[in-house]
Amino acid sequence: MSGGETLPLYQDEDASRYTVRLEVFEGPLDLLLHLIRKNEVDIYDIPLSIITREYLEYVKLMKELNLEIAGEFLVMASTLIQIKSKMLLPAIADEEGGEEEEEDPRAELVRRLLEYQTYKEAAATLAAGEMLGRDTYARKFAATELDEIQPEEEPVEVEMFELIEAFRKILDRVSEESFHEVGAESITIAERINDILSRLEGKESMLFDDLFPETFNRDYLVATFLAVLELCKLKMIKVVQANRYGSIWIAPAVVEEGTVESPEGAGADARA
Amino acid sequence: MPGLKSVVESLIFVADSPVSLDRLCALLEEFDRNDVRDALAALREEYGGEERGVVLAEVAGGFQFRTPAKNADYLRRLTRTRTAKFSQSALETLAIIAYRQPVTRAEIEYLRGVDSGGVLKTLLEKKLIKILGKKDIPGKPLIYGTTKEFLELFGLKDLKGLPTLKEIRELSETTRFEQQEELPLAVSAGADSDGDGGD
Amino acid sequence: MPGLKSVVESLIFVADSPVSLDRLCALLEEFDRNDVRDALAALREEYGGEERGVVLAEVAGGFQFRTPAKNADYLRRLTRTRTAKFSQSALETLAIIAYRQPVTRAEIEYLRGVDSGGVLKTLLEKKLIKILGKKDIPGKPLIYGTTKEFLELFGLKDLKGLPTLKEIRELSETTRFEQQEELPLAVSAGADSDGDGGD
Repeated sequence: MSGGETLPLYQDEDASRYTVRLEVFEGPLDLLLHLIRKNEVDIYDIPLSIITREYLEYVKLMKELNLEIAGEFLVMASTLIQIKSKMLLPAIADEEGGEEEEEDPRAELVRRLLEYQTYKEAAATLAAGEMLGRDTYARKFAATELDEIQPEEEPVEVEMFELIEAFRKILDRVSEESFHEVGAESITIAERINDILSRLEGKESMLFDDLFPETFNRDYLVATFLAVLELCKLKMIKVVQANRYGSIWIAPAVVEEGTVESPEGAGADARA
Repeated sequence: MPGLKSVVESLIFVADSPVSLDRLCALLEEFDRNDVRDALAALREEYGGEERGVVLAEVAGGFQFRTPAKNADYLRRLTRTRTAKFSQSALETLAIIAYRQPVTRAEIEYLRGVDSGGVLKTLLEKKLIKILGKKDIPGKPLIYGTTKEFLELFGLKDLKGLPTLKEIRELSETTRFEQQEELPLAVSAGADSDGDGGD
Repeated sequence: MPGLKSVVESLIFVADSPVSLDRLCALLEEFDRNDVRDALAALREEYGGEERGVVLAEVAGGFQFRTPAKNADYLRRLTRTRTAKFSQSALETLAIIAYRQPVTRAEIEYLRGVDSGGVLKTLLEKKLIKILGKKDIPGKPLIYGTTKEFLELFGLKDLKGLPTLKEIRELSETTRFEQQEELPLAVSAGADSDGDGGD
C-alpha cells in the first residue's frame, strides 16, 4: 500500500528546476530552511515526515545529477532519519518508569535552524547596508602630496595569518612528507555496499538504523549513506517505511536481469 | 599659519584609512584636544549637506571622506572601481564571526552546518577577519574576530554599530512540545494524499 | 535623483587621476555639457576658500582634489608614522625562525632556497629576531631566534601561542563547497530569505 513508499523517482523537468536552486543552498541547514518555508510549516513543529522525504529527494537528486555531495548533507540526512525514529520512542521510555520530561527529539535541530536563520538574516542585513566599494567610495590611492615624503620611522604591521601563510608556502615547497593527513579513506563506499548486502542476505528486511553501530564516526556515516543511495539507484535494495511515522527499513529488491550496472566492482560479487 | 580646521580636513583627506580623534590629537600635539574636536564637528557640519558629493563618515573608530550612496550608480561608470562582491557563504561566516567573536572554527561550522575552512581563509586573506589567539580549552583552537577593515567595509563606527540580531523566538520550554506529544497526523496526511492509520 | 554637482564632486574625488571636462561629459552623457561645466565652476568656487583643507586643483588638463601647499608640514607628520608592510621574504624568514628556532642562516637558506643575509639583517634591526649564540658544529654558525618584540607584534603570550602546523594545514584546505562560484548579492540576499512573510 501507500505506506511502504520507496523514495520517488524524478522526472527530467524536476531536475532542471532543482539544479538552479541547488546552487543557492549553503548547506543542509539552508536547504532545510528552504523546505520548511516552501511547505509553509511551523519551524517549531516540523513535520519530519514531509521534510525528511523532501530533503532526501534533494540529496538523491544531487547524486543523480552527479553533483558532488558535501558530507554535511549526508550527515544531516542521517540525523533527520534518526530524529524521526526517536520520535517513536516515548512509549519505550515510559516503560522504564521515566515520567521525565523528555526533550522533543527535534529541539536541537530547531535551535540550530533558528540560529542559522538569524545569522543568515544578519548576513543579508549587512549586505543590504552601505558597502565600501559598492555603495560608497573612498580614495584608495596614495595622495600625490605624500609621494616625495619618505617615512622616517617604520612601525610594522602584520597579521598572524600572513606569517603562517608564508610558512605554509615554504612547507609546500620543501617537505611534503612530514605533514600528511591521517588516513581518512579507511571506510570506502564499496566496503559498506558489500557489508549492507551481506547483512541483508537471507533476510526480508532490516532497520535502517541498524546499519549504524552504537559508535560511528562521520566518515562511516557518510559512506554508509552513500552506499544506501547507490544501492537504491542500482535497484538492489528498497527503502520502505511501515507507516508515515514508522521506522525506515531496507529490503533486498528483486533484480531484473540486465538492468543493473555494476558499481565499479563493488557490487560485482553481490550481484550474483 | 593655516587654521586647525583646514589642517584636520587635509589630514583626513590624505590618510589612507579612517583617522581617529586620538590619532589627530597625537599628530597635532600643539593644539588643544577640544579645539581638534570642534574642528571635526565643524567639518562634519560642512560635509553634511544633502547635496554634497563627498561626506565625512565616521567609520572604524575614525573619520574618512566617502561618497554618498545615492551617487554609487555614477561612480560605477569609472572603470577602475570594481564592485565588491561577496558570496553568500562569505557573508554568513562574516556575520557569525562579527556577532559571536571571539569564535572558533568549530563553532562557526556548527552554526553554519558546513565546513568553513575555505571561507575562513578567504576572509583572512581579505583581512576582514583575523586570528585573535587561541581559546583556553582542550585542543587550544584558534579564535577569530573581525578587523578594522571589516568595519570600514560595512561603514560601521564600531562593533556596537552592528545591526541588532533579529530576536530568536525562544523555544518556550518543554510545554510547547509536550502538548504535541501526539503528533497531529493531519499535517502529514493532508500534504501527502492518502493517509493510512498506521497504528 | 542626485544633483549633477554632487555627482561631479564624487567622480573627481574617487578618480585616481585628474578628470578632464571631456571625460566627465563622456561619463555623464545624459547631462548637457554646459551643465557639467557649470557644476565644475560651482565646485571650484566652493573649494576655493582660503581656509579649505581640500582644494579643487586643475592639473594635467583635468581636475583633482588636493591639499593646499601650506598644510604640507602637517601632512608630513602623517607619513612619518605610516606603517611599513612586510615583504614576503621577511615574512618567510620570520616564520622559519619562529617555528624552527634555534636555527642557523644555512638552515634558513636551505628552506627558502635563496640567500637570506639581507633579510636577516633587517629583522635583526627591527628587533624581531636575535642571535641566540653559536651552534656547536664545525664552523660555529650563529643561531637565531625570535624576540619579545616578535611576540608583541603578533599579540602572543609565548611561542606556544603560535598556530600549530596542523592548524595551518587546516586553514588552507578548501572544500568543494567553498569553491562554488560567487553568487551575485541580489540572489543570495533576496531570493531565499523573503519569499513569503515567514510565519
